[in-house]
Amino acid sequence: MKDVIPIQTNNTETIAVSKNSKNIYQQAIDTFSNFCRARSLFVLHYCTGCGAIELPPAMTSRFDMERLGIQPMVTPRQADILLITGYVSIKTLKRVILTYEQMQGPKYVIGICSCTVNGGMYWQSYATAKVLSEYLPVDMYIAGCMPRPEAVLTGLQQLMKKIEKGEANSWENYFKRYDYYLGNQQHLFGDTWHTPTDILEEARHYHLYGAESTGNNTARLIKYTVEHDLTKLDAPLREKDSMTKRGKK
Amino acid sequence: MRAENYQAVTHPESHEFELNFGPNHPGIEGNYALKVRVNGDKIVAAKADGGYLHRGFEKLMEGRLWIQNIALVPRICVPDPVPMEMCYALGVEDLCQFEVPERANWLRVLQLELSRIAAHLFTFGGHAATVGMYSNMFWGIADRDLILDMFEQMTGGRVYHMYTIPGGVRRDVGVEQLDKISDLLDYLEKRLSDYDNLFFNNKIFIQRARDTGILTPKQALSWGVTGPNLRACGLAFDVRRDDAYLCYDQIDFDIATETAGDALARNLVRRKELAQSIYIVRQVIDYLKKDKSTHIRCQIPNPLAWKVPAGETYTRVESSKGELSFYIVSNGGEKPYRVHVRGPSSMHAVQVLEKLVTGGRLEDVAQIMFSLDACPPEVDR
Amino acid sequence: MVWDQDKEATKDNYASQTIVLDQILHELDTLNIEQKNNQRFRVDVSAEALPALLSLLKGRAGYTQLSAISCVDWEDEFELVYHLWSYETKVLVSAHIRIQYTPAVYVSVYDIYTPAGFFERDIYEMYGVYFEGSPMMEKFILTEWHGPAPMLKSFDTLKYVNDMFNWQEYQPDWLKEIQAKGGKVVS
Amino acid sequence: MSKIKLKVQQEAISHASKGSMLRPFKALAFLGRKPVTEALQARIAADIYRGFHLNDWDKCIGCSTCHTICDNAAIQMVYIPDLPSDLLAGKKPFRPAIDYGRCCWCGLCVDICPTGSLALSKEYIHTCTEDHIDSYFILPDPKGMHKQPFEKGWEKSDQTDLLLHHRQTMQQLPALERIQNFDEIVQGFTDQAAFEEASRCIQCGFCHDACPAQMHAPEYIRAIWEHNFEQAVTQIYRTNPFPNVCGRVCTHRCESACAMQVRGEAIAIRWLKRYAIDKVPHARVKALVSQSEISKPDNNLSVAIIGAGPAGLTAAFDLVQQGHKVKVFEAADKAGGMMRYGIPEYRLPADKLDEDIAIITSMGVEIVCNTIVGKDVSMEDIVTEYDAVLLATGLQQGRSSRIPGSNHKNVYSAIELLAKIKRQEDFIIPHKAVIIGGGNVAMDIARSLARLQQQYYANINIIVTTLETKDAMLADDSEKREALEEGIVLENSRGPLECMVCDDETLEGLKTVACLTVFDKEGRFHPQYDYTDEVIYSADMVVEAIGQNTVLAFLGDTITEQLEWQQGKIKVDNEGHTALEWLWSVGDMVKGSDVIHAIAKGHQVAKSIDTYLQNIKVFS
Repeated sequence: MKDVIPIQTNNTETIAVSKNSKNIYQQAIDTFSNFCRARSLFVLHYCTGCGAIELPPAMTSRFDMERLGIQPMVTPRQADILLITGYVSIKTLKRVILTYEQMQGPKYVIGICSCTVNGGMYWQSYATAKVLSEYLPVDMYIAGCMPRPEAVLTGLQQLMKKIEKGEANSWENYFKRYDYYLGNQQHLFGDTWHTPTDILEEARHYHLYGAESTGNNTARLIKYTVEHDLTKLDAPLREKDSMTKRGKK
Repeated sequence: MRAENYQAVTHPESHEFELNFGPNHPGIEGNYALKVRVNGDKIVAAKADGGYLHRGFEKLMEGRLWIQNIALVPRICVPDPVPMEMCYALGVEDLCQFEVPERANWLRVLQLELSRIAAHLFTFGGHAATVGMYSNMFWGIADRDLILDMFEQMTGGRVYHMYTIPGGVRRDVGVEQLDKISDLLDYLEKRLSDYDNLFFNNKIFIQRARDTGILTPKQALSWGVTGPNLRACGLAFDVRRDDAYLCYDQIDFDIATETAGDALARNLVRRKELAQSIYIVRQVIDYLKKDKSTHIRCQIPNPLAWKVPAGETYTRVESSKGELSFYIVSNGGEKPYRVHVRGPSSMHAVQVLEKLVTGGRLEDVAQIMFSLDACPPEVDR
Repeated sequence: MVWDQDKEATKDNYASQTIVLDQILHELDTLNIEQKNNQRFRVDVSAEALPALLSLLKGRAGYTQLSAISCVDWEDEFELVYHLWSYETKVLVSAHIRIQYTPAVYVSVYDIYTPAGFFERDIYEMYGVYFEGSPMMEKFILTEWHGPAPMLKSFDTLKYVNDMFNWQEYQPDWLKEIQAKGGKVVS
Repeated sequence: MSKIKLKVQQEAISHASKGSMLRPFKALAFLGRKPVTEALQARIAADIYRGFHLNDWDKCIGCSTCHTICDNAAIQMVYIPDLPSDLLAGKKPFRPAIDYGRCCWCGLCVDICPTGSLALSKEYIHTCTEDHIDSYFILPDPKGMHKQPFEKGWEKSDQTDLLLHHRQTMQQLPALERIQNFDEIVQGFTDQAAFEEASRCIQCGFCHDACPAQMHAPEYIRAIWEHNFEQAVTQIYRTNPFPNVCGRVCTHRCESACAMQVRGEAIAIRWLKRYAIDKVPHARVKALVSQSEISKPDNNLSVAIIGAGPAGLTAAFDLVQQGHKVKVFEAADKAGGMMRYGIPEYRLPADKLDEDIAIITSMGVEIVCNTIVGKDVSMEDIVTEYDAVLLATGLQQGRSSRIPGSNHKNVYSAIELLAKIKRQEDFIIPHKAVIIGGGNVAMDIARSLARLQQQYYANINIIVTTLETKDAMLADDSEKREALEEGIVLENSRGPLECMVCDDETLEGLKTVACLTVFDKEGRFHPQYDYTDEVIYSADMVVEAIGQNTVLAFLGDTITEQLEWQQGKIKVDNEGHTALEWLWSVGDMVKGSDVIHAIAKGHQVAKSIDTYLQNIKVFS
């Protein structure tokens, strides 16, 4: 991947401005909500690789994740945590990205096993992605091949601490530096890669739209969508809506 | 904007929808997908979609030394990794003409059968969850974990043991450890009645599973069904008996069978196999305690200078899911020339699943998949 | 005991098996049988005669299960190996054929053995060998792969990976310290 | 067992039981059971758990075998300048670093580690954020990943060891048989033994670094393992034109550096070399070597080499390959120097040496024997006729202890006597002989004399007196062992005092005293004797094997004056260049040692001469 944009320093300007602008009540509310948020986490029920085999023990009676307030959740829209349990094949990575984009902020990604860090066992494999953080912002890594349930629990507790301190903000990077992530995704999936979610629109919604949100890669995406008449990003849904309405008539 | 694979919902006027069942679906076993066409909740057509767990194992194995592959093979099937190691080791031993010490063979049977128990507990735990019976899942997984503890003490790893290597095993198992396993077996045997009460005799389960996903013996044979799924159709075929490997010809056990061929029968076969496996492990423990030999591995060449004589071999092992085979070709080099893995689920999770699901109801898809014990990583490799 | 009887029975079967295979040998002239052990037979057959052999084995000798089809890339030709198992005689016959490299096309045996569908599709995806007559020739595992058939010996996966992906570049403190002293990662 | 069987059969599940309304209350019984949930604190892992790596830096020798075996390329070797490095002892300043973004905890690195320094601990928890991803790349030490006291988990044991620690046995003549004659003792590897021995090699390359001539031992061992003997010979000839000699009598520094000898026996590198060269027919070796010739145009520059020993001939071999004309002047009747006249036949048969020399001459080296410089040809003629001159005369003269009576006619120098035996010259074989010295030459002469005694008198009576203790003796262990087997008596810690001569001028014996220490505090040779402890060994021959000197009288006064001298030796730079632009000096005469060192020096000096000649060519 020779043409990937080098990792640049995070553009923290927006966040600094927003923090300063908060008054004391807002800050108190933030602290409280972080406290609550850390104690009620839903893990998306999606097993991407072998590490998933240690999740059932972690979730059920023996290691009992629920005592930490963590539960599996079946839909991405209600989940807080995306566990990447090991290697992600290119085919899975697409689904992971689709899923991740559907999750609502704040959202956290945990990379489990060696494979998410540097390719792991499958470093020679043509079919798996090697460095997960090139495609998604990752909050926490848990080492092991695969990590034991105890390690998974420790990792989750670390994440909880991080959330409580208000430091688990990696998800904001996805909006702030969308161009970087999109570029890496395009390198892997081809220039026509696009997802149903309009990230730039969402970035504006979250007030996270920054200088690095757009660039050559997003330009390529926008060009593609214009050419294929997909300017309305949620076009399929609207089409469907209109169809059902017609049906009703 | 849509993903390339994101297929549009078909026109509603046909009353048929195409539904992506997985890969991100709680009812699917592993990272796998079924594209089903439904009319109401009736499934009109189904098509399996795999490759989410594809790592190119066969390619990777061609690029690694014979010894290095012992770390790679167990990862082909995550819930039941021991038969993978075993099958690979058998193949290499066949090519190299190794004479494996008797004790090693019994130790391997110990591993294989414990792994089978663990995998079965995991499977009907999962199956129970698909019919909404979470307690059984909790029990199954907690009890399986006790076996993983044994594995950890014997092999140093909970899930991936990498214990069986061509020529023997990597470590011996002491008498104390055998006693611990013995105690665990006592416990598991007591638990079997709990499972019966909670699950196998449970009306809800029986009503859901009976007559779901029926396989006739004829269908089963022609679709290449193997293992517990085949035995659930009344056919008492088992690689351990038919194509005996290791010391299975010296071990007494029954081939568990059922006749109905439905999801219930498949689970009952697994339930019976649990008892049989416990019985086998007890025999193995008896043997290992009496056996005073410490010879657990034949002399293998220096791993860094190890050429396997040219030739090809087809080895078969009965995994918890069915017949697992490796076709290993060596051209006399330091690395395998070709390894072909035939996972049992490559039949069960694809053609058989597609056929069994079709005509059934949407709610049964997960149940059928779990009753077939389909293991997607085996399919994708 | 039960299993002892089984053993006796299978011993007889091995004998009868050789007879059945011998008979088939006479019917197909391009056949070469090699017995590897009691339960393994290797049969080398010409590509044209394979479907006939499979039909005969299935119909007359009870080889009901197609255990697997393996493909081997010998760089100038492909070897296809059909592993057939008989539940009656407990014998595995591996039928080996060689087919040309380009165009890599062979006939499907889906009609004789349904499981062939999966294996043929797999070989098509991994090696690019097309099986005429198979109803399952669309992609399954490599639906989102646009490169060459990856299992071909000519496909260098390591090179592909190095071209396609970045590796994690670690700069831990201990390494910086060692580098300051003139040390480095050497291999 | 039948009981168990019965139990299994009884366990049929009855679906007929309808149960009762009270059945759900059975669940109450579970309240009394022990909960399965574990405490939130992580459990202690099993005794052989495969957790994060530990590495004992004192044991680790930096051989990088773990790096080679790792299937995930997770182990990288790091060069750490602070660490001690000793190539001769097989210690390199490299330590493995492990990438937990790759590792799969298979433990193969532990099982293969030749030293047993690597182990896996019971520690298994490591989490980090994206900012600290560098913490996934660690340099394992005994303290553990997070410097917390976790015990070792998966360790190396004899059961898990994947390496083959035992050498293949070499066929040797038994003592009783070999003492009868001068037949070669070592029989050479069988094909199977050589293959097995070669397959033990882990290709760490320590032997290459320890070898004075930097021989490509890993490469030729690998080639032998692959049954590619021609390739092996080609690899050997890259750095050594005396494979037959070195395959037999090399001091094998490589084997003491071998990583395998840490926990087992070193690879028999010397015997493998011998096997390879024995395996390829002589004519074929000739063809192979001539193929490797670097064809440079003949530039009409010529080199004279004085002395056809290993150093001189190696230099000649190299220089010929570099396109120069080379003529070697040898005083003796045959080429080979000490290899021919200093090494007994039972260790190095002369025909094997002839083979090596034949290859060298076939490359175009001209050797003129029976030509003594200063007598048959003058030094001045050589200087005017040749563009460069190399002195490689070696150490021809045995050093004397100069004790009283050492000038008796029956007191010989070992080197002189060995040559006599080799040339089959007549001399009176002693009934009782005493050897002074504890090096390999002492062993050679003792064993040679023993053979002669056996042949003529059928009775061996030889005493070897050494200053050093038995363990500190300079002779190789195998030499010592074999000498003892052959009936030679070792008298350690004895200092020679006097060769006792009777009134009738016959030699009576050697008077010795106990030797307390050999070296003084500064490490200089300065033996201390206890004169009260006196022993006389009766003998009719005393042989002094205490070192050799060089004779350089032939150089003539002019050259001798022009040269710079240092402790009686010609002073040379690292490349063997003397103070005179056209004169080099090499071999044992520069630094007394063994064949392989002489070969190494030969290469070095050839390179230096070549550079000089290239320059001449450019300027002319």
